[in-house]
Amino acid sequence: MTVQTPDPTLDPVPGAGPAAQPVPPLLENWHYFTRSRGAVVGLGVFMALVAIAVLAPWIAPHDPAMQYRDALLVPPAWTAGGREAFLFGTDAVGRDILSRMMHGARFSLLIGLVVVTIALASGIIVGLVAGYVGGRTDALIMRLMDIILAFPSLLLALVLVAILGPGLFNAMLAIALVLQPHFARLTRGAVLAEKSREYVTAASVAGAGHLRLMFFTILPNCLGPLIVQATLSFSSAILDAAALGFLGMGAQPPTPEWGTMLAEAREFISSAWWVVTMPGLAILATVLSINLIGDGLRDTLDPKLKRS
Amino acid sequence: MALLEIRNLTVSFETAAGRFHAVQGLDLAVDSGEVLAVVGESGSGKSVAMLAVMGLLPDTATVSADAMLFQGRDLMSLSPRQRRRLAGRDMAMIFQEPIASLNPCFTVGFQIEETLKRHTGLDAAGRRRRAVELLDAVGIPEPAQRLSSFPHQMSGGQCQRVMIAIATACTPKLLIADEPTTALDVTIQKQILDLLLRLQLEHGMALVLITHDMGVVAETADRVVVQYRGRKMEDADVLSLFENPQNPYTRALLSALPENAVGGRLPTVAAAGGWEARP
Amino acid sequence: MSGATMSGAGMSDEGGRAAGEVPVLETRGVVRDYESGGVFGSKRTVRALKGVDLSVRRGDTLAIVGESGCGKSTLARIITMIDAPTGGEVLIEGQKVDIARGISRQMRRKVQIVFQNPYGSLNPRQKIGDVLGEPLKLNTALPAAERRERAMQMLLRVGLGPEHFNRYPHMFSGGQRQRIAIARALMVNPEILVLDEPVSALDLSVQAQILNLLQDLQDEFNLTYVFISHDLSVVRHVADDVMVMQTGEVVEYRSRDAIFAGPQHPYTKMLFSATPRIDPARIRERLAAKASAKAAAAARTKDVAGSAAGNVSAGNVSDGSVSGGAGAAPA
Amino acid sequence: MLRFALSRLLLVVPTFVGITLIAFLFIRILPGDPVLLMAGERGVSPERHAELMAQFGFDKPMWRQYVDYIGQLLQGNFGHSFSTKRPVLEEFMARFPATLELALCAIVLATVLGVAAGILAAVKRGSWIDQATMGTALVGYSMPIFWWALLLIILFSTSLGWTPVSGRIALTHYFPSVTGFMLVDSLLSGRPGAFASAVHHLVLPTIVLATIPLAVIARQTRSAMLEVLGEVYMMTARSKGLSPSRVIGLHALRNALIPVVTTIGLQVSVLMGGAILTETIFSWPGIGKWMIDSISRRDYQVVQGGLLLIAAMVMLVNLTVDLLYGLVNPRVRHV
Repeated sequence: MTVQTPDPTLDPVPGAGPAAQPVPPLLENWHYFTRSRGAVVGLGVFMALVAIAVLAPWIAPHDPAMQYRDALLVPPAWTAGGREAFLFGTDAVGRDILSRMMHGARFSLLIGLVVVTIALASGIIVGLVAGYVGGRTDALIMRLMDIILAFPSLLLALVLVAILGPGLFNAMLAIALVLQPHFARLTRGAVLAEKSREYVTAASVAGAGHLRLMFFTILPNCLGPLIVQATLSFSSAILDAAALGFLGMGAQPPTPEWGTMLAEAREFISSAWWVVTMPGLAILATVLSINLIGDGLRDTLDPKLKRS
Repeated sequence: MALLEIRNLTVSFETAAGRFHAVQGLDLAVDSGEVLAVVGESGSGKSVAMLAVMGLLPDTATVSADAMLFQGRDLMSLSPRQRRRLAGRDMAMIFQEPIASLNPCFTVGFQIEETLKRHTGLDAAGRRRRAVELLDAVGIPEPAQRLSSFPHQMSGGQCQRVMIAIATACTPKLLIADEPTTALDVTIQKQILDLLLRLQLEHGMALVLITHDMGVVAETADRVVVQYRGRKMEDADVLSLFENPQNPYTRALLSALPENAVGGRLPTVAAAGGWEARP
Repeated sequence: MSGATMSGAGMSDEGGRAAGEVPVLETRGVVRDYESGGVFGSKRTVRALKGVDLSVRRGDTLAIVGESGCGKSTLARIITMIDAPTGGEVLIEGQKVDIARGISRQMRRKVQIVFQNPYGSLNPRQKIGDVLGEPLKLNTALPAAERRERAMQMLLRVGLGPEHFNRYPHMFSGGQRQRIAIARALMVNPEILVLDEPVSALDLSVQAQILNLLQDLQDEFNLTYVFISHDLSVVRHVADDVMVMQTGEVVEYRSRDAIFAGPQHPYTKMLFSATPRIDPARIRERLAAKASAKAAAAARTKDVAGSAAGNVSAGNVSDGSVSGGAGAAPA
Repeated sequence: MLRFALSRLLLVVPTFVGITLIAFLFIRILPGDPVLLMAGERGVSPERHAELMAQFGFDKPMWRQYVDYIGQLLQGNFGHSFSTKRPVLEEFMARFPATLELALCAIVLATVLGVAAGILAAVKRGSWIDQATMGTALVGYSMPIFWWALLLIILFSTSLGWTPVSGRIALTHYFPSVTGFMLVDSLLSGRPGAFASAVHHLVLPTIVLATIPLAVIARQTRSAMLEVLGEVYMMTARSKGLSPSRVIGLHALRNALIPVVTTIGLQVSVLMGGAILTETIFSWPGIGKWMIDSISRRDYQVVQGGLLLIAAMVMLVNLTVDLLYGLVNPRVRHV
């Protein structure tokens, strides 16, 4: 817009200073973040999920592996035939669905955390090197990333799991590998944009070395989009892991992982809707809350959006 | 009767930090055929008033005025459809960033002919002929070939010429130029200003030139309005403004010009002070 | 090289000064090429600097003037040892600079730079205190408390207050940021300050403040300035010598008074005549010319409609070409 | 433009070599003996084992094996399925039209609805329409589509009985395959009700597969539109006195489409991933289901060949989209 951005401070007399209080960027960002209702709701739901995951062994009404032989496929408590003891009903072998969902939260959040940590750390280093060094190194690294990205992520993860053997840990490794190029590309792009900016040149004129420029001068200014990508990857890691579980290539039964629970429930699709509905709802709620946070963060951290 | 007459115009924006008044209580008149310079530093709201006249302010802006008369019609009382009939035909505007002002996805010819299609009854061949004429008039060499160029294939100065061709396509009564040469080199600036003045004289248009550059004002304007923080500080003909400025702010601004203090220290605007209250 | 004779002409103006003094900054035949063209296009070499000679005495200001693409910023980066020249040499205090071999901290310290855009030149995630302290941290062994003390002193020296020390760049206006950038450049006691359009992005009133500050600092620290600008009125205000560049070449290089008294090269003349000036006599002349043109046009339209000579030929109304501009004959 | 196209093509070559390398290494880095892996649980005699080792070239040095592999690929030999003994390429081609039909329907649905929703949200920015559209898009974007599929089946198939649960057409309709596209073939067969049956079978899988691309495209269109709406040339367009529909629908949309085209291209990879889940759930006889069946059957030659073919196809589509990007962006087309 060419409309004058309302900047009430015509350059003030030296010493007078702008009226703004010295607010550290973190706090200012928090202020922006809380202006988005969706983001705050997302954060609330997510915090609740974390609490449930941490406290699951204590707050779950039943042992998630306990099979109540007298209570097979009991419908949710609020429907006809439901029982007080099983709020969300039981599955085909009589396990309490609510308890299994609570324990499932632990797996999903753990998956997200581990996957994002691995992908973020490796992606940042790879992207930083590619963007900063440039030339042949950059070309080589980016071709490698292109190769990984040429495979549909779920397919590549499936094949990797086929190589490594099914299981939760291998699934996490595979998903991290598949998500890593996104971080590498993003970091590289941000580094390229920042590298030519004048504050970097000024730091180098002041005598800063390569490592200092990479990690202390440039990297902190690339973190905004990386944080956003990290939240989005957190949710897609959960989705992918659940999909692998659903296809029988992730966590193995009787682990109360949500995707695996859905796979077990498939055959009851026409007879016991709750067995199918509940775990999926948990996945959706988790992923949605994280994506809400991600959107809020993007609006907060993207200076382009903040201006408008 | 003035071509454009604004009485008590106030424009405010709703921002995160509260309501911000970009223009406050502005009275302004532009006669047909005159060159009016609107001068001010950043934050003076110098372009906002003209954007209000063109109806180009974003939705976040609130406009109020006792009157905003153009050719005797009150713009405030016209429907959006009626105002769109005026924009581009009787009043036109060019902007500070010449390359960004043109749509990168369409050819220069398309963008000129679009205005003609909107406001004239010319057929396709006629529009094309007129577009060539216009490009020729703004000094673009090989105008017929240039019609099929895209903006990114042209320099900043050429893009500004194309913008001027678009703006003058329907020979408007009022042309508003918002810092039209700020992004350009001095030699190009001179060419563009000369072009604007020539077209202004040829068509007898009124030209409102928004600028921060006192040198440009001295070389172009008939009359000058000085603005500071959304208010009008001074309204004078160009000669008396420079020879005998009345307002303390204008005086301070003129004395801060480097050419007025060769070698010595520059008196700063802040040091002068005291001009906040309008005389 | 054409620049050599030009700089020779420049030297003639300096006849009165000490002949044996070593210039604090000197370049000899500096050339810079850029490669362009991709995998399939034939590689083209663009010569951004075509042999630049210059020489600046301690405490002087050399202004480099030119339009975009003339190579003035490229030259600034070479003098500041950011980029290496393709050919020629740069001498600082008589010592040859060789970027390819690496530059010692001691040498790098001597030349610092202030950029045009005050919004891009400060790290958004660094507090002002750290912006100023970083050069000391990198170049000296001073303890943290001492660094802090010196940073604070410099902050006050450039006209900011102690309350600004812990703020972030986004809380400052353009002029204040430019003060900070100047302070950062001065932290390591440079000999030469390269100022790349330091006031172009600022409002007139702020521009005056910064120019005054630069002048005071130059006197106080005996600094040598290389002042890059496109604004002739600013150049006239600050410069001792003026170098005019066009497409990588030095077209004129003389003392300020000599060049403003009578520009020699056609390009310099064109540049000077294109620059708008505030001169009541000129304004009068322009208004008079316009009035007569209006009258003539009115008479013509009354006369016959047939006369297609639409070119209104009056003193100030040019045909759009540069050389025929209005500045040709000032009163 | 030609130079742009050539440079894009040149970039694809090393990527393609990398893909063949990954496909080649896949069988060789599987833990355990490759012949035993292929033989599965039945096992083989030592003589037969040695014979097979020699037949597949596993006794040769690694680089030699790779060269042979590339040689085979160039002759169109992608290996043979261990379970059906038929060539992998033949099996792939037999199933590919089913996936293509589904994917095309999904991407068309996602593009049309997504672009429209994105424009609407951007133009009505901040209104309840914007919030509702983008809220829905975010839910879609967060959807575990395998669960979404099950929910739709519960609702439309089990409860309402409107749509069938699996397959491409009702078994009562039998006609020979001509193009492999059921919608076309059913029309060609001339059998009454065949086309309707094909459409019925296609509806749910299309919706499921389109969900995530639809959400992504809608969000991307909105943000691209918002970015464009803030450009100076939009001010120019309005200053000409053009109608809002022309300003938005022509000047803004034309520019906003440039990044959207790239986004649509990137969805092809997402679609292939989604096809694995969708085809599994709806028993859709396409390559997604084929891959997952082969993985669980440990038919590694099929997995290897399928991996290579799918990656090559995704790459080809991305290349096409890149070239298309060049076409819609004058800054690339006219250097």
